[in-house]
Amino acid sequence: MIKDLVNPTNFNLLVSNIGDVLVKALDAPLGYVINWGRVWSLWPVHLETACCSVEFGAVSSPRYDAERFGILEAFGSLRQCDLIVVQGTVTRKMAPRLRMVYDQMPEPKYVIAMGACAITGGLYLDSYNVLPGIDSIVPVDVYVPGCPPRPETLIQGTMLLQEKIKRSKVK
Amino acid sequence: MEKTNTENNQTNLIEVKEEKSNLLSSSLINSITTNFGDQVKLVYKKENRSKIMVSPENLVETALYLRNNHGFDHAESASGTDYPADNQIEINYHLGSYSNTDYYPYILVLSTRVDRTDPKSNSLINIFPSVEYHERETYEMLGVFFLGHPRNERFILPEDWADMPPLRKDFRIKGR
Amino acid sequence: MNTATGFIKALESGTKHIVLKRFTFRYPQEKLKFVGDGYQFDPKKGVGIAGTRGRHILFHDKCTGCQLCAIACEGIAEAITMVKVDEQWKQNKKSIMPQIDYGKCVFCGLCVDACPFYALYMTNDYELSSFTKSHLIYTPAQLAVKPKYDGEVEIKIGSRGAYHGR
Amino acid sequence: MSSLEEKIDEAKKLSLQITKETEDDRLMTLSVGPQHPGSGHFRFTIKVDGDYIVFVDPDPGYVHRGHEKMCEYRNHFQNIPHLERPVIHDSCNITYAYSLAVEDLVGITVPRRGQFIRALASELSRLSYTLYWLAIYGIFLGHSTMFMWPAGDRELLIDLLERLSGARVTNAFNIPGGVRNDIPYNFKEKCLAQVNYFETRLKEYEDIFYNNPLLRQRTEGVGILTKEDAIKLGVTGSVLRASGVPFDVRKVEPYDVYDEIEFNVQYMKTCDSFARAYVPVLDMRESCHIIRQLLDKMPDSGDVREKLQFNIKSSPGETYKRVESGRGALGYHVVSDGTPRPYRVKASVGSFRNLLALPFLLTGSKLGDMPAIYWSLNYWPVEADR
Repeated sequence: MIKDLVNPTNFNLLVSNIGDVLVKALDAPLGYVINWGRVWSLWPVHLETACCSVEFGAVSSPRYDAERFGILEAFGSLRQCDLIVVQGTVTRKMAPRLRMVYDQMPEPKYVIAMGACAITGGLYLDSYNVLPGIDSIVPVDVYVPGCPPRPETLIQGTMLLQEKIKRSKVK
Repeated sequence: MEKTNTENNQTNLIEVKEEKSNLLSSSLINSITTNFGDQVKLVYKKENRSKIMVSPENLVETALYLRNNHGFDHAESASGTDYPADNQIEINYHLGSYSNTDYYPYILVLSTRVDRTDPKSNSLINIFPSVEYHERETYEMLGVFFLGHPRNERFILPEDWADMPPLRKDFRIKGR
Repeated sequence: MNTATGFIKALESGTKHIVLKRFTFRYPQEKLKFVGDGYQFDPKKGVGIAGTRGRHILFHDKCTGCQLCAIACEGIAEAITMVKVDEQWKQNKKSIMPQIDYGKCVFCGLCVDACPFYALYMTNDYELSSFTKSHLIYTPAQLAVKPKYDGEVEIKIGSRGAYHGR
Repeated sequence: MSSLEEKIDEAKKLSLQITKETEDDRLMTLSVGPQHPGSGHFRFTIKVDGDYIVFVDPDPGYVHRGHEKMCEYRNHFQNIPHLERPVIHDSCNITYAYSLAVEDLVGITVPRRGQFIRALASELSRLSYTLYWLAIYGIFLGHSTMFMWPAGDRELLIDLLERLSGARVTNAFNIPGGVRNDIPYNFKEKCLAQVNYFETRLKEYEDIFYNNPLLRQRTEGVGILTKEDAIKLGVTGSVLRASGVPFDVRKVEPYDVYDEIEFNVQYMKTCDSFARAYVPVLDMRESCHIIRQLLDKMPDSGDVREKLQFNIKSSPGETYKRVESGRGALGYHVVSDGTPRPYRVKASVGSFRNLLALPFLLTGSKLGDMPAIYWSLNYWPVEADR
């Protein structure tokens, strides 16, 4: 009996079975904890693409104070960031830079398209230098409409994103 | 009683101001026309604004005269307008003065027309250093080559821009 | 000496703010109070009525399907398209009404200025964020709904600085 | 023998070449922006020799959206939401200039009450612009409180603008012919209270920021732009006034009701970065003064708008109208060919003109002084690119 157990193949099987059971048991609570951590520490990149940055500044201002939701603009490296708020128009000159910034960020990463220009191109439907929305270069999680959106709308958008993160499955 | 007095004063002041600006602009235009004769054509004269048209050869000479004798020391903007019907591009310099207090409200538009197929014009960068970026923008947006400008190159448009200058009238934007 | 007084003054003006009221208002729980129900326009007088420019509201019983709002928007954002509706109205023979894409709308309010029949106004509703682009397109039926908005705080100025109060 | 000498000579030459190369290698090229804390949507390449900047090449255009081209396909009213996008936090001023130009082309005058209201809106807009600029200047210099205070107080003025026009920043309020709507009920009292409170806050700014010895050390005597250079480079706005030229379009060429308002043109003669940072605050004080006068002198009733057709046709001709914006003189050169659409619109904006001073001031200064110089130029990249 004991000999059978000590037999390496059987032992490995047992350990792996226990491991599977443990992973299954801990998956939900651990995922919940990890997601909870992600929800309350969204660090946006400091990349301003256009004029919506004014209202993004207002979101961090004392009146709206986005730090209540854990959104603290990181002045450090891109490697620490997990959220990119595309603040308005993306021109043809800015588009490669936006993609470069997105590629440098570690997984998991989320994108909020802020303003009409980032969603569909907005006013610049016939401009020669503006992308018709950022869907073609980065995947978007939440759309925040307005030109520029009110700070409340952006906060509502980030709350939607937090809801999305809570429900997502941890890999 | 007092009120009417002040009102009168105000209207008088405004009249005086208008007279002054009229005098100023007519003396300016007179001195230019006496100096250059037929080379300079007056396009319009409004309150505090006037526009003169010169041929491309006389552009530098006129600008130099305006700077040295009337104190026009900077250009608010240099821009171009495309006229495909005349096959010409008009280049406008909006000249202003910070050193001559009389000319503070005054804007003199110095303009010239160049051929549209091969637009070349003398740069005013040595006379008004403030036109440097404006001329570079005009080169980019309308394709006017400024002779004597050190950097006739890409400025605002994307690095890989390969189309024609966008502010030309025959540059079509999508859907229009 | 000058340097020292400079530092002391800076510290003093900073520490004063410990006793002042906080300026932050707690957005999802509290909402701002605006002027009126939203931006409206009086075509007879030719001037607007002040109000916040949020989501539109469309009065189906007044819309004639004249497309003036769509024409006004044509050169701005092209957010308004006229779509067919199932309803039958006496004043709306073609039964077409505006449908607004908030992914394009810039909330300038010139469509409201263009409407000659008091049919299109703006409301205080601004909570429009969504997960997909298609949810941003509001059909005439969605536009007819009057939003519930109960903002109550506004800026007050008291002896302890500016704050948000009822 | 000779071959040895030749070899020595060659070696000497080679070593000379090597030292030359290393000298050139001392110059290091740095790219600042567009993803960089403190450059925004703008990039410039600098070459540094040790700690000193020896070469600067600005590279704007990251927000170039082609406004000037797009204006040619829209009528004058449809242009209003377009043209305010370059500076959304100073939108009332930028539409003011275009409205003046269109009114000049069409040949109408705005009702007196409308003139007062749009001057009021433009002053509020100027204040909120300057506060945003001050907030960014504070955080550029590492002063977090100076980001929080102006950004918070800016909301007082944004709140007023929202009551007046309905939008927080993109107001689309000043249009050809006047303003969109009359002032709402109870606006005057609210405006007076908030502007008066804001003025008391300006004194605190001086205590914590401008009289702060740390800030003074970083900005005083840095980036000196003398009067002659300022005139030569054709800069405008607070940059020009900090160099000792008392030029303000509201004073030298009063538009609308500004000839009835009493105010002083604020300027300083120290020409350094501190002066460029301090002149806007002096301007803000004057603006508060102007707002009180405007509210006081405003007629109690009357039209606010000269009703124009949506497709108004202007007479052929051209015009150049300018106003004083938050960044200096802002002019619109509008050419019309008699159709409802302008033939050509050219904006002469303060930011683009002040950009010329950036390479001039940065060359020869220390790398650490870059933030203090760059943002003191009152430069808003979106406006410069248009």
